[in-house]
Amino acid sequence: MAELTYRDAVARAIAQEMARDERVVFLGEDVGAPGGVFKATPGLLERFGPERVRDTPISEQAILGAAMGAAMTGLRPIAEVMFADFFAVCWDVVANQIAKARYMTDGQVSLPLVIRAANGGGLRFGAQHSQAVENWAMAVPGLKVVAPATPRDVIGLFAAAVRDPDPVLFFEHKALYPAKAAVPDGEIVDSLGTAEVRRQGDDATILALAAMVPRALAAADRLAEDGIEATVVDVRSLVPLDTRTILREVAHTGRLFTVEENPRLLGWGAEVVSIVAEECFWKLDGPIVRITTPHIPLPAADFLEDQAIPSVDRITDTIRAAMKS
Amino acid sequence: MAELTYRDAVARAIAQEMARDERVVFLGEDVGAPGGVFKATPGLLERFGPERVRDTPISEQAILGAAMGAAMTGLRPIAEVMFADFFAVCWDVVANQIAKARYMTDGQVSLPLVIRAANGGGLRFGAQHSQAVENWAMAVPGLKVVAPATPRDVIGLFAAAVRDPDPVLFFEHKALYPAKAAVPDGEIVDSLGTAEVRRQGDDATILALAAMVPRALAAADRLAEDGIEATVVDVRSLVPLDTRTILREVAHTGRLFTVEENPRLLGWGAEVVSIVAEECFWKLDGPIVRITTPHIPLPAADFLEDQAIPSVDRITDTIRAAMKS
Amino acid sequence: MPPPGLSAQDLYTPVGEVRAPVALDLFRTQVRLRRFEKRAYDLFLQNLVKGTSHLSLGMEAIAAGFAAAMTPEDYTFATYRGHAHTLARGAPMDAVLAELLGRDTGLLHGKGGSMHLTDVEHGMMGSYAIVGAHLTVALGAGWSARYLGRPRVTVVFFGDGATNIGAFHEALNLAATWRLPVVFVCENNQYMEYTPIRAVTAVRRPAADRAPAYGMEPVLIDGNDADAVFLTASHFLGRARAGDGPALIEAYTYRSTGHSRADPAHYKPADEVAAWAKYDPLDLYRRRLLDGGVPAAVLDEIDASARQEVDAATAKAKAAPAPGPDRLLTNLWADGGSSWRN
Amino acid sequence: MPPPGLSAQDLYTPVGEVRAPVALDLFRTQVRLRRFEKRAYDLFLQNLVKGTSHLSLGMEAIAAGFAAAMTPEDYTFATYRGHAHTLARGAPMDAVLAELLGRDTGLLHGKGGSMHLTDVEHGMMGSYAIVGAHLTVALGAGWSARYLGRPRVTVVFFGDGATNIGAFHEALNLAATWRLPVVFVCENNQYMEYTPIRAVTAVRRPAADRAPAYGMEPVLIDGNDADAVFLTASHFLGRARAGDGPALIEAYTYRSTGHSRADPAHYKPADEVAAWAKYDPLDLYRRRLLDGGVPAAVLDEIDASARQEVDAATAKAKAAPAPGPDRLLTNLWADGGSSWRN
Ligand SMILES: Cc1ncc(C[n+]2csc(CCOP(=O)(O)OP(=O)(O)O)c2C)c(N)n1
Ligand SMILES: Cc1ncc(C[n+]2csc(CCOP(=O)(O)OP(=O)(O)O)c2C)c(N)n1
Ligand SMILES: [Mg+2]
Ligand SMILES: [Mg+2]
Repeated sequence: MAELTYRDAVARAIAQEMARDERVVFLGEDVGAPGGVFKATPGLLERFGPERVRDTPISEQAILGAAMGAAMTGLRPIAEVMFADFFAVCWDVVANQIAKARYMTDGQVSLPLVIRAANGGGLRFGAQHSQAVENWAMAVPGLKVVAPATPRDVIGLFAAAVRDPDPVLFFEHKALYPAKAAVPDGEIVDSLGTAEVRRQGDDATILALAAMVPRALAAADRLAEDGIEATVVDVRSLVPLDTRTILREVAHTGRLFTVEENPRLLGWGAEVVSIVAEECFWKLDGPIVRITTPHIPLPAADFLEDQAIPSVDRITDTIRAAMKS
Repeated sequence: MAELTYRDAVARAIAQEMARDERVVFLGEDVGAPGGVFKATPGLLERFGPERVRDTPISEQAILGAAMGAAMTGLRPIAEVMFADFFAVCWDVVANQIAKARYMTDGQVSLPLVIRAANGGGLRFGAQHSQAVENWAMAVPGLKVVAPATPRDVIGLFAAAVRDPDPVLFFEHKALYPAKAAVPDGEIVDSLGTAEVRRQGDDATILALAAMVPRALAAADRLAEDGIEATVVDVRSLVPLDTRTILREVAHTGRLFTVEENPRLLGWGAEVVSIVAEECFWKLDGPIVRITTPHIPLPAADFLEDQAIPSVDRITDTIRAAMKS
Repeated sequence: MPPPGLSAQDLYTPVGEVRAPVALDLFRTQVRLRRFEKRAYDLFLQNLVKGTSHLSLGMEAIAAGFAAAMTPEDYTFATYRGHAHTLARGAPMDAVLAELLGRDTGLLHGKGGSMHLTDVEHGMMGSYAIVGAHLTVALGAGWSARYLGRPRVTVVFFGDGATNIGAFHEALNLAATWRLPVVFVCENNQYMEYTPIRAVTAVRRPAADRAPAYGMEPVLIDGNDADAVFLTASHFLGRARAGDGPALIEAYTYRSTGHSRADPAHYKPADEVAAWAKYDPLDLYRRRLLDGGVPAAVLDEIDASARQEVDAATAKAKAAPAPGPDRLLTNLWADGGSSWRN
Repeated sequence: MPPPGLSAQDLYTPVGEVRAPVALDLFRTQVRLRRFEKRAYDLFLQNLVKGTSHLSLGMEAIAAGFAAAMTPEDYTFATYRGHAHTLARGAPMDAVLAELLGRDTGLLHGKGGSMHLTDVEHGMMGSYAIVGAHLTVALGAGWSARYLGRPRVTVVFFGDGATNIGAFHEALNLAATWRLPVVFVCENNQYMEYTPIRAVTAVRRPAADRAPAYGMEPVLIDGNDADAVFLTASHFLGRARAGDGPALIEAYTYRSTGHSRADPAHYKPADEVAAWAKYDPLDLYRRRLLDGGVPAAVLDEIDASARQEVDAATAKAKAAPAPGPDRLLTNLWADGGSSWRN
């Protein structure tokens, strides 16, 4: 057991997998010699050498294309897209090529690859460097989508992603990089498609992802002071989605709340709500409520950004009000 | 009144707006001299000249960048992205630049522009030329999103889009291009953000978009034979969304079905379902059901593609079964 | 005689000569491609090829020349205009034709169609329908070959129109910087879909004039001369295999039909069409072989056997069943299924 | 004396000479930028500039030289490293600094921040934080100017790293094909974020060596010599204004600080840093003016007044309120609001 930051967990996770399997290679902008713009990948170049850890030009299409081509011919690449916002400049490779290759060729092509990206807001980086875009990926068939909330999950889910035979988009939350927690020593391997119940309650079920998990937990503590006991589910994996856990927990409390960092329309919560509204309808005791960023780009100023992203206050107040009415 | 195809309505709509306002310019691949790959823009080059109707290289980023830059400096460009799938190669310009410029500059920049694209399946074009991606756009704050189902709406909504001071993504459904209907003579101008109730019933509300509208109507006719009277709402505009009409119609029947061409996860229906599950919960008489393409890329073979996209049979059967249970 | 519109000094002159067995092979491949594509066009008109189809009629020498210069282990990446490259690498004609017809016996069981032909077993790593995308994918095949110590070269084909999209630029720069064993081949057939490439391109030779921007030599060849293609391909594949890095080759050619489906290509000037009709690669090659002493009967026999092969493939494909509904939900994931939930 | 790493014959030699009032103006602008950016850095260290900030310290001659050559109607497009260009075009320093501090008095009322400075009134059409994107946006400004018959030129600034992204290629090709009045300026400061540009680029001069791929002349200038920048800018802006099409100019320079925030730039070799420290554009220019007979007192007075301006802006920004919560939901749409439903 060691205290580890989420940031350090990234480097440990990559090293764990590169040490295990020579086919694992790693590429991206400033990832090698400089150790990554978020200092999440130091030491890898030194340890695994320049053919396995490659610095690239600012060419996101080429980075992901190279990862795809390498995956289909025997390697297991890890590619970094520095900020998840930059998926927009290489979305064709992700959504039209990587996601579709296996299906279009009816299985001739396998793409065991992972694309890491620093996702989410809170760092006052403004509208083009702060987006939470897990929903972009969830909407495209053929992509697996993971977003860890803790250092331990960074390692375990990353290992599962690298070992998975399909393409996985791995969203690291940049506001969580400094977050610390105890992490067991030795190899950690988790499973994709498994949610974690982080807190158990009988009154309401709160679903959250990545940086919204600690906020949901804090809100649940506050709600408990008012006598509202909430279950908090860390969704962790959007595709595959652990609908079994979600439906079970919603059925138990009869009330569902999502806490989403993404702008309002078509966040990941919309899908979960739709599944529940079809499959768990008769167990619901009241409206389903999504707590999200408004449908706006993120502003840069600290005061405004803090107003935009769901805060512990807003989560608490929204749930309290909904539970009363 | 003249019989007009959806395809011809496109050319008439563009001509109507270009004749009205000299600031309206039009650019895209093969749009000028060749009259468009779908033959939807013939005659425009001849009529409006080569400075207003411009053929471009295969450079979607440059096309949309040019449209954005022109819009912010006094023109009202119409840009064509030949197939909506190709939004992936220029998604940065759409989602990070065009959508965010006004907000980031707190209103200094205005972007009155329209991006047209041939959207959707049914033509056996395979996974990279058949996607229905209105949901990609709906998820990004700052974009208006329109998808007409009839020749008349093509003209009216297009005119509204061109005259709108904000960026509008205009999704033409390529399977509808040959569809014919009567269209009034003279100028037609509609309003964004307005759904149309195409059929009225008391038992169930069906929401559909673009090519799914005629299918939903045909299914409603079949359901009527079984004594199920359905309201069919043509959503027409995803942003702004006519929640007033939608909530009213759902409240009236107590049952909601969406018919969506997009793959299952996070289609536009997920948003509508989520809104209803929060705001109209107490009026619901049963589960909300989405009828969608499965969460797969579209296969090319006619037999498989027909299995994938919601058919009149599948819509009818699904609703019938849901209304019984 | 240089191709219409070019002079001899525009052209890169490959060294070496083509020996008899290779020459007959080049002829045979071109004939097979020609017969196949003419049939594909007929079947399209009969509404048996659904969706769309992009033919390489008039451009067969490029696919034939490169395929002959490649080893079975080398990788090919092609565009939606990929029938020729797929067949040239050895994919079974039956399965290719069945794929065009959307049959269960198709190369991809109907899931890909004409625009996405892939045959990994024969090194054909896919046909890509988004212009430019596969140039970046090819990088990875080159990288893995070097990393795994396999002496494989990746050849990636694309059109003149693709030289103006961003992915082209990123791919060429990365290939050069990493010195990858990738040969980039621009099939300059002078048109995008309907727009002449010169109307939308800042330089006269869309690929060759860009090569120096990536530290590469400009190489323009006669794409209708199978020997020139073969010799040039052999040279640059050899270089790449030896670790001397990528190349960018512009093969000047002409598509004798429309862009896709039944496009009548009215946008092409009549004199241009006429000039190129006299510069058909298959006619040129047949004449060259006859001039070199190959008996006409040998060539006729090759042609007859290609016709037979196409006829047989047609009959088989027509008789084959459509894919069953169970195919719809298979092979999204490596576990064979498409489930996104538990 | 050429800049470190280049020889005189590498450089394009602009014609003309810089007259006294322009020279003093060039000095004044450089001083203002220098003082402002040093302050911005200090405020970042005090945690008053939130988020991030990218300084142009050591690169001021480029912004100064171009701004002096532009008319008030011309358009500027810049990157996240845009403080200098925004100020040089005439944006009020108070509002720029307040924007960095996220105050309601900021140029964008705090919504954009350091990376998105925009001042349409002064022709500053935005700072763009996705590498390469604004090169395509600049095309449209050029197109509209021509279409509307306005004699405006668009100048778009970007880094060496941006020359390897696809948007660069698409923008240059379209600008050339359409002969747009757009001047592309690569500020080659030799580094991406932390990676030297030569490690990831196929050619030695990332922009100049690409110019011929778009039918343009390679132009490499000393970006630390404000006179050279001004004269070159004047020439190519004049050409563009006259309808003679776009240009691509590579201005060789060096950022004397890290990439962003408090980056200590340990990746830079010490001798390189030392060589460039002796080639500081402001020092060079001051010496040139002194050598030309301008009294030191004049220059000192300019410096003192810049310091005062920065101090005043700092005091104002610190005293300004944060944006009110009502700002959050305004100006997504032209109607002033952000509603997506009725
Ligand atoms: C990114 C993208 N833009 C546009 C298209 C539509 N499109 C398909 S083929 C084609 C023309 C391509 O021309 P070229 O590269 O010369 O290849 P050719 O078809 O002549 O072989 C176009 C514009 C596309 N498939 N992808
Ligand atoms: C598409 C994209 N990829 C990566 C980044 C992250 N990034 C920001 S600045 C930068 C380096 C840019 O280098 P250069 O173009 O030389 O400009 P400079 O910062 O040196 O002025 C990178 C990689 C980005 N903003 N956009
Ligand atoms: Mg072509
Ligand atoms: Mg730089």
